[in-house]
Amino acid sequence: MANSSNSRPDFSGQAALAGIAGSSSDNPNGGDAGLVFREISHLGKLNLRGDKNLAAAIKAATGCPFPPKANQFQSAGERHVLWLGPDEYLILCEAGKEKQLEDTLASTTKSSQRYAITDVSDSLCALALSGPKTRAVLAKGCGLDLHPSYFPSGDCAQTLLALAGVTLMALADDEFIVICRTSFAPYIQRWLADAALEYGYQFVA
Amino acid sequence: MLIITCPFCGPRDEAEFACGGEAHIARPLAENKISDAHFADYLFMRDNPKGLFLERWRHSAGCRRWFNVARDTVSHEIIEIYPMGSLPKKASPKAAYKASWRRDTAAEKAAVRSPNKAGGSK
Amino acid sequence: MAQNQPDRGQRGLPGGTPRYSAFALAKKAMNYHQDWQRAWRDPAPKAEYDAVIIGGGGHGLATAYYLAAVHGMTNIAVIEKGWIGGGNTGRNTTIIRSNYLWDESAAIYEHSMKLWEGMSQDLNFNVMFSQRGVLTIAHSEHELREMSRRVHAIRLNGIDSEILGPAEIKKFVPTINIDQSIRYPVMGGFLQRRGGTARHDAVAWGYARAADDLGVDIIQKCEVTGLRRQGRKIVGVETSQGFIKTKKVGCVVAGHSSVVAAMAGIRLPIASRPLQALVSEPIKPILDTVIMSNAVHMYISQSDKGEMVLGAGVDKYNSYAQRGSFPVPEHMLAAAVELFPVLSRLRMLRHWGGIVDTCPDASPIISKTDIEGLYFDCGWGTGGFKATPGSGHVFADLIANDRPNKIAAPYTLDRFRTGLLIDEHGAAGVAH
Amino acid sequence: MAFRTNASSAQPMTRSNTAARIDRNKPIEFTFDGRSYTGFAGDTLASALLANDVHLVGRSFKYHRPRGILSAGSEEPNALIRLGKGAYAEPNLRATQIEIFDGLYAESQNRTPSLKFDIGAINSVLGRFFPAGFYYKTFMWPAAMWMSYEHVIRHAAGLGKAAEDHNDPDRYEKTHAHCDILVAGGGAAGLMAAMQAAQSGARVILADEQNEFGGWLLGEANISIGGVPALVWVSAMLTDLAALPNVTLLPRTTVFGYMDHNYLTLNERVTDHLPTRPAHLPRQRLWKVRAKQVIIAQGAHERPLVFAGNDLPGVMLAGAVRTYINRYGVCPGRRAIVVCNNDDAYRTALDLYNAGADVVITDLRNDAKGPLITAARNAGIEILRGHAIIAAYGNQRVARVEIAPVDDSVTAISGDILHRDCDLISMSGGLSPAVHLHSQARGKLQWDGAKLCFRPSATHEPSFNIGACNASFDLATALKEAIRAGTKAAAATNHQTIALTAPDVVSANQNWKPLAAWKIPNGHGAGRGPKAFVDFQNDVTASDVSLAAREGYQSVEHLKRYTTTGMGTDQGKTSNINALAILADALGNEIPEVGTTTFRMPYTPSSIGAIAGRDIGDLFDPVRLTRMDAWHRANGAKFEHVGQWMRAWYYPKGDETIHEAVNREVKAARTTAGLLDASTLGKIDIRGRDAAEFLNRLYTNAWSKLGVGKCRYGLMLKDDGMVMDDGVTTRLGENHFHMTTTTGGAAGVLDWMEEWLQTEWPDLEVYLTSVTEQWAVATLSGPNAGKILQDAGIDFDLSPAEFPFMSMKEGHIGGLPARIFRISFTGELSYEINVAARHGLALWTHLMTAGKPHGITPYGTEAMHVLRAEKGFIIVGQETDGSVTPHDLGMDWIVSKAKSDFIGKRALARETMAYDNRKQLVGLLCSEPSTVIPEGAHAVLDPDQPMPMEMLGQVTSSYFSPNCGRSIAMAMLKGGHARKGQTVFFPMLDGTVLKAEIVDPVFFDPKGERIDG
Repeated sequence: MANSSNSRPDFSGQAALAGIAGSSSDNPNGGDAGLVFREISHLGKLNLRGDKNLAAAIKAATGCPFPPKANQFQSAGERHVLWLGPDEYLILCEAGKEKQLEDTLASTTKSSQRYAITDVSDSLCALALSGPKTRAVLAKGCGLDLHPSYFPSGDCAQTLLALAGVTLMALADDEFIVICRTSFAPYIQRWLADAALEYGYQFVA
Repeated sequence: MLIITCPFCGPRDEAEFACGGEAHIARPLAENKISDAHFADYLFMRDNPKGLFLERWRHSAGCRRWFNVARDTVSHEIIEIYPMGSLPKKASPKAAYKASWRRDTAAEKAAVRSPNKAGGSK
Repeated sequence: MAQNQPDRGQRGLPGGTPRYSAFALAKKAMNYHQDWQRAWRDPAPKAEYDAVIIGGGGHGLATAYYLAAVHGMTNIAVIEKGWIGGGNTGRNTTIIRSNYLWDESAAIYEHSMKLWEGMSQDLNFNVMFSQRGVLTIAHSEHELREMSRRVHAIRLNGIDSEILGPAEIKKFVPTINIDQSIRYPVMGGFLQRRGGTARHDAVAWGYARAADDLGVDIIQKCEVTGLRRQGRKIVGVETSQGFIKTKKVGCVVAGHSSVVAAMAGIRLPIASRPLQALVSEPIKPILDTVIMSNAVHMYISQSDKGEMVLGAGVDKYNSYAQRGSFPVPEHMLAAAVELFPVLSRLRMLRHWGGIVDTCPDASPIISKTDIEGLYFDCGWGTGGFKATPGSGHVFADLIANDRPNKIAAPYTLDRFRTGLLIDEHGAAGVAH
Repeated sequence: MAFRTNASSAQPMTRSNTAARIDRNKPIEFTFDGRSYTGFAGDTLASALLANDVHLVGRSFKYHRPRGILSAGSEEPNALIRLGKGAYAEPNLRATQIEIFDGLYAESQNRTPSLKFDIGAINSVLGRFFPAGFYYKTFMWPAAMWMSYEHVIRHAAGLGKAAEDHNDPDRYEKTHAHCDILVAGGGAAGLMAAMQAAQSGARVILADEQNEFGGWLLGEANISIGGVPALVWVSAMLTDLAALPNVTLLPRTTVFGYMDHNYLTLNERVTDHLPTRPAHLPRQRLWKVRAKQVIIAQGAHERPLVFAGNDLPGVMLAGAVRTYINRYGVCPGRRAIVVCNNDDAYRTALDLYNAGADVVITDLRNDAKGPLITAARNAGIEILRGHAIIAAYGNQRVARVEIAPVDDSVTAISGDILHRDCDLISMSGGLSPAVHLHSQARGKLQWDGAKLCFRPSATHEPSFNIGACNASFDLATALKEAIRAGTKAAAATNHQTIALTAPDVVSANQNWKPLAAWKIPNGHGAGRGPKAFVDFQNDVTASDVSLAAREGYQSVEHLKRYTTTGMGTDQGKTSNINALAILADALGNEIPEVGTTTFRMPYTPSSIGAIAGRDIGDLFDPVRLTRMDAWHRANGAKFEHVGQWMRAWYYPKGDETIHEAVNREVKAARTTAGLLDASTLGKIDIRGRDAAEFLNRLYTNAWSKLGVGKCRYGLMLKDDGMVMDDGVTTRLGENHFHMTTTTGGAAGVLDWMEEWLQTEWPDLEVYLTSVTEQWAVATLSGPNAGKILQDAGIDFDLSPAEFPFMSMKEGHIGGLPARIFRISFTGELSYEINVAARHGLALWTHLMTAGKPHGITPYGTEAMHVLRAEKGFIIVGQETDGSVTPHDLGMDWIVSKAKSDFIGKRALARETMAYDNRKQLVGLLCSEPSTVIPEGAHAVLDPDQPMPMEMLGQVTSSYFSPNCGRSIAMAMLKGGHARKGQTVFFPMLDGTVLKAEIVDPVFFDPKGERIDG
C-alpha cells in the first residue's frame, strides 16, 4: 500500500482479501485439517461471450480445448476455460497475462464474429480449496450433488454457496476452486472457515 | 423446494431460479394505438389458473438464462420446459396456450409491427 | 371506542339466538352443557336468494352479516365449498393494524379497526381482539426516512402512531435484541397501540352465528361450479348442491378469485401465491406485542395459548397448493433469531401455508364488474385478516346499493386501466 | 403404597432383572425438581424416573391435573419437562426421548409452587365451568376489560418457561445431502428395506429418531428373526449396513419434513446426549435431503382407551410398559391392570407377569382367543373378558379402578361393578399407523375398517410406505414389504438388485383387528361423571368433543380449532383418531365420512436454532466492502449500509457531530475539493452491434448519435412509465458502452436488461457483463479538482476544450492506468476516476496525498446527498417511490418525443399520467432558515383543518445547506409545479407547525456556471 509520503501510487495491486482476512486456523481434532484454503491472488479472468465458433480462437490463445459439455471446463497448464452458459465462458489465466490474452483473442477472432470479451480479473475472486473434507464443507452451503460420481473433476457450475453466488470448479476429489464476486470474498472466506470448523481448517492469507 | 431443469444446466434447486410470472405476454408496440383498457391487459391482467400454467423462469444463480415452464399450480408437477421465444410441444401445454384469453387480443395484435410503419425505433 | 361507531350493525342477537355470557355458561354447567344449541344452522339451499355470497371466510361472512344487519337483506346465503373459516381466515398470523401510508389505505383499514373495536360485543362472540400494539422496526437510514414519512401521513389521517427509539423499544419489548452491531440493528420503530391480534377462527364463527341469527343461510360443503348469466346480467349460481337463482353475487374467495372470475369470463390482475407461517411450542409469555420487520421479512407475536406465531414473505411462484418452499421459513427464522435470540432454543410446532391473491399495487379490489350483479372483493394479498370487518362492511354496501361508497371507491378494477394505483409496496413495501 | 422405594437408593426395586439395554455398571446421577436420582447409561429420563418410582412428572395445560408418563417415545403428551439451566434451559422436552447423562438437570413445568401442590389445580375443581370454547362465550363485558382478562389467561396458559438467558451458547449447522433412497425409520422394516436397497449400490440414507436402531423391537421379548433373537438380527444388519460405503446411518435423527419433489428435512441431535458438548461440534444438524425415492417406515402409535380417569399418573400405554420392562429393565408397577381391545396388550401382560407384577387383564372383547390369550391363561393371569375399566381413581397416581362388564358394542354397562386396587394401568386401544410423512407429502389416506386405522393409499411423491406405518403390523409381512419396496426403489433409481429372502420370524401369532370401543361408558349420564380424556396435553375430554359436535363444530378442522384437540406439542399422535371416532359417533356418521386432517411439517417439534443454522450473526447477510474500505476505517469514517454495501457515511474529525462533519465536507467540495468513494455504483459493460439501439429502447432519451468518448445521463422506466433507475452511460466505442446505475439498483438493472434482451428482443446483438467490482471509483469534485489531478500526475490535457464536461478519457494518474469521466453529481468541476479495483486503495491514498496542499477533503454519502440536493438532482428511491413519472419530476426534457417506442412510453400516454394534481417535484424553503423540515413531513394548505387532513404530499429530501447558508428541501406535492410561490404548512408530530415556500428545486448555482471550475 502506498505510504502518504510517496508521490507515486504502488503498482503491485491488492488481492481481494488483503488486509481483510489474515492467515488463521483451528483444528480441534488434531491431525490434518479437513479444509485448507487460500486466495489465488490476481488470477487473470476474462469473461467471453459468443458461440462455438470461438473454439479455434480460444484454442489458439489459451491452448485449451473448447469445453465439450455444459458445466465443464478444459485446462492447459494454468489456463482454464469454463462453460458458464450457452454463449458465455470464463477464461482463467496466469496473473498479469489477461491483457495479452484479450488482445490475442481479439486478433484471432474475425471481427465479423459475434463475440465480446471483458476483463473481470478484479471483479471476481478465486479461492483454492483442498483437504479431505472439501466436498463436505461445500455441501453445507451448496444444494448441488457434490458426490464425486455426480460432480467429477472437470466439472464446474455456477450456483449458490450459502448466501452468495459462486462458480465451483472440481480439480480433483478433494480439490476445488471457488470463484465469487470480489465484494463477497470476505463473506465466503468467513463462511468457509466457519463451516469447516468441525473438521478443522487452515486459511493461508 | 422444486427441482427445475434448466435447459442448459440441468436439474437444480428452485432456490437457484427466479420466477418471471406468466409466459407468452406479447408487448404491444407504442406505435400501434390501442385503448388504455387493452394496454392494461398487457400491463396488469394476468392468467392465474388453478392447474396447468405457462410461466417464465430464469436460472438467476446459474447461467442467467430465461426459459419457459409448463407447471401445474396444484400438484407442482413440471410438465414441460421449453426455450424462450418458442411454444410448448406437449399436448396439454399446447392446449393451454391456445385456450388463453390473450390470443388475438388487441394487445397481442399490437405487438406486431404494422407493415406501413418503417424502420423500428431508430 | 365500542360506542358511536359508523353503522356497526345492530347490537346483540335480534333473531332470538340465546346470548353468550358468563351467566349462561354457569347456568348451562348445571346441566353439564347438554343444552347448548348450534352456533349456526345447517340449512339446505333455497331455490332463490336476493343475494348469494360465494366464500365462507371472514370477509364473506362479514359481508353477509352487514347485508342483513345494516341493509336489511336477510334472504341471502353464504356458500362455502369446504368449512367456514377454512381458507386464509384460519391460516394467517392474525395481525390487525391500520397504520397505512396512502390515504385510501388508511381510510379502509381504520374503518376496519373501528369495527374491530366493538366486534365481540356486536357479535356477542369473544373474538379476543387484543390491542397489544403493533411495532414496526426500522433497520436502516432509508427505513427511518420511510418511517418518518409513514408516521406523519398516518397521524394527519387521524390514526394513532408513535415513533420509538431503540431504548424505548427495548423497554416496550424486553426480549428484543437492540445490539447496534448486528447486520440489521433495531434503529427505531413506529408503534400503533390500537393495533394487535384477534382469534382468527372466532371471527368466522362469530360472524356466522350473528348472520345466521338474522336469517342468513350458511351452506357449507357447497362448491360453486359455474356462474349463470343472461347476456351481461347474472341470474344465478351453479353449485354442487344444484342451481341457486339470484340477481346479485358477491365473490369473496381469497385464494381462488381468478378461478371464480374465469367462470364469468372476467380477467383480474391477480397472482395467487403461497404465504407461509408457523408457530413454536407454547411457552409462558415473553412477548406482549406484535413485531414486524420488513427488511428481513419477518413478523412475530405470541398467541394467548403461548405459541410464538411467525410469518414470512410471500413465495415467488403461483400456487394453489397451500404449501411453500423451505428457504422462506429458513431465512425468516434466521432473521427471527437475530432479533429474538430466545427463539433459538424453542421449537417449531406447526407450519402451514395459505394462498394469497396479490395485486400489482399490493392493494385490494372491491368492485363491480362489467357483468350486472356480479361483484368482487379480492386481492387483499397479505392484508386480508385485518381488513375483515371493514371489507365486509363496504362490500355489503356496494352489493346493496350497486355503487361503491367513498371508502371503497378507489378500489375499483378500473384503476388498472387508468393507472391510478394505490401502490403500497412502491411506498416502502411494508409487509402487511 | 407399601412397595414405594427410597427414590435415592441406587437399586430401586422397580428395576426388573430382565435383560435390558441399559448398562447396570454405569450409574448416572441426575436431578429432577431439585432432587437427585440415579439411573443407568441407556436410560431415558422417563425410564430413570420410573425406575425411581416417580410417576408424577407434569401438570396438564388447562386443568393442571397431575400427569405421569404415558408413552415411551415421541408421541408423549404428558411428560414434558424443562431441561438444563441458564442459557441452556429448554422447555417442553419429552422425558421419554431424553437420554440421561451425568449432571442432567430437569424440572417439571406449568405448576406453582410445586408439582405436588399446584394452585392451578383449582381449574380442575371448577372444570365444569370451563368446557371447550368457554372463552368465546364470556369475558366480553365490559369491552375494555378484555386486556385484563387476557393478561390472566396468557399467564395461565403456555407450558414451559423459555431460558432466562437468551443467548443460546450452542452451535447449529445445516447441510445439503443427496441420495437415491432415503429410509425414514430404522425399525425392522426400515433396516430390511435399507439393506435391500443398499445391495444395489444405490446411495442410501437411513435415519431414525431414537439413539438406537431397531424400533419397537428394542422393547420386545420373545421374538426371533432369522433364527436368532430379534435384537441380534438387528445388530447384525447394522454391522453389515455400516460396512457399506454407499450407506449413511443417522441415529438420533428425525425426518420431520417431507416437501415437494422429494425434498426432506431431518433434524440430527448430534451432542444433546453428551454431558459436555465440544464447542466445534454442532448441537444439532439440519439435513436438507433431496432423495430420488423415499421409503417410509415410521411405525405406528398405540391409542389410549377413553375411560374416566385415564389421565392419572400410572396409566400408561401397553406397548410403552413393555418397552420399559424389556428395554430399560423397569417394571412401572407392581399391581397392574391391563385393559385392551386387542391381542397385543397380552404381550405386555405376560412381560409384566414375568417381571414379577400381579396382573389382571380387562379385555373389552368377550370372544378373544389365540396363542397370546392361551399363554396368558396358562400363566395363570386373571382375564376378565367383556369387561372394561369404567373409572380409575387415585391421588397423583392411580390407586384403584372400577371394572364392569360391558355389552358387545361397549356402549353400556351390563353388570355389577368390581373394585380393584392397582398402581399401574396398561391400556391399549389399537394402533394408528404413523402416516404423517406420507400425508405431509400429499399422499392420500384410506380407512381400514378391520384394523380400525387410517392407512396410506395413493402417494404423491415417489415413495413407499412399509411396515406398521402401512398398517402391516405383522412383522413377517412388514419384512416382505420392506424387501419389495427396497427392490422397487432401487430399480427406480436404475440400480438392479436381486430380492433378498425374507428372514423367518418366530413370534406368537396375533389378531390385528381390535374391537371398536372409542368411548367407554362410565355409568353416568352424558357429560356427567369423572373426566375421560381424549387429548391429554390440552385437556380435551370426550364430552368436549360431543359439545363441539352439538354446537355445530362438525368438520374435523372446526373440532380441532374449537376444542384444541390435537393442537398440543404431541400434535395429536395419541388423540386424533379417538377424537375423530367420538365425533363420528356424536354425528351418527362413519369415521371415513368425517374425514381426517392433513398432517403438516414438522413430524415432531423441531429446533428453530437448527433451522436458522449458521446464517446468523456476521453470516446473516453478506456485507460488501469497497477496495478503499481499509482507508475509511483507518480514518474514522462512520458507515451506512446501502443494500449489502457498507459505504462511508461521513468522516468526523475529533468530536464533530454528524452535522458539523457533513457541513465541513459539503463546504470543502465547493470551496477546495472533496473526494468520494463511488465504487459501489453499478457498472455494466455493454457490447455488440445493437448496443446503441438497445439503449434507445431502454432509456427515455436518444443514444444513437452519442459520440465515442462522450457521456449522457439516462432515465430508465418500468413499462408502467414509473421511474426505475438512472445513471450516466458512456460510449467507449461504436458498439461498446459503459453504463452506471444506482448502488441499490445495480443487480436489478442488469437483470432487467438481460430480461428484455432474452425475452423481448433476442434479435438484438448485445452482450452485458457486470463490471461493478472490476473498477474502483474515486470522485474528485470541487474548484481544485483539476489542480489536484495535475499534481497527481495525470497524463493528458484537462482543459475544458480538450476534456469537456460529459466526456471520458483513458490515461494514467501517477502511472496508474485509469478511465476518467468528466461528470458531476455536485455541480462542481468533477472527475470520476476509475482504476482496476486492485489499485483502488493506491489511487485513493495517492489522491489524498496529492490533494493535501489543495485542501482535499474526503466526503461520505451524507455530504453527497446534500451536494446533489443543493443542485436539485434527484435520488431514485428517495424522491421516487415507484409511483413517479419523469413529468412528475419536471424532467420532460429527457423524454424523447421522436422515438417511436421505449420502455414505458405507452404507459406515459395514459390520460391520468398528465393530471395536474399528480405529486410533482418542488423545492421548499422553510420560513425558519435554520430549521430543517423533517424528511417525511407532509404538507397541508390549512394546518387547522380537522382530521383526516387533506395532504398535498411529503418532503423527500431535507438538509441544512452550508453553501446556501440555510435549510433546503425537496418535496413531492400534488400539483406542485403550479404551486411555485405558494406557502404550505407542515404539522409536526409534536403538534407544532412549520411553514415553507414552494420554490424551484435548484438551490445553488442555478445557471450551472461552476461546472468547469
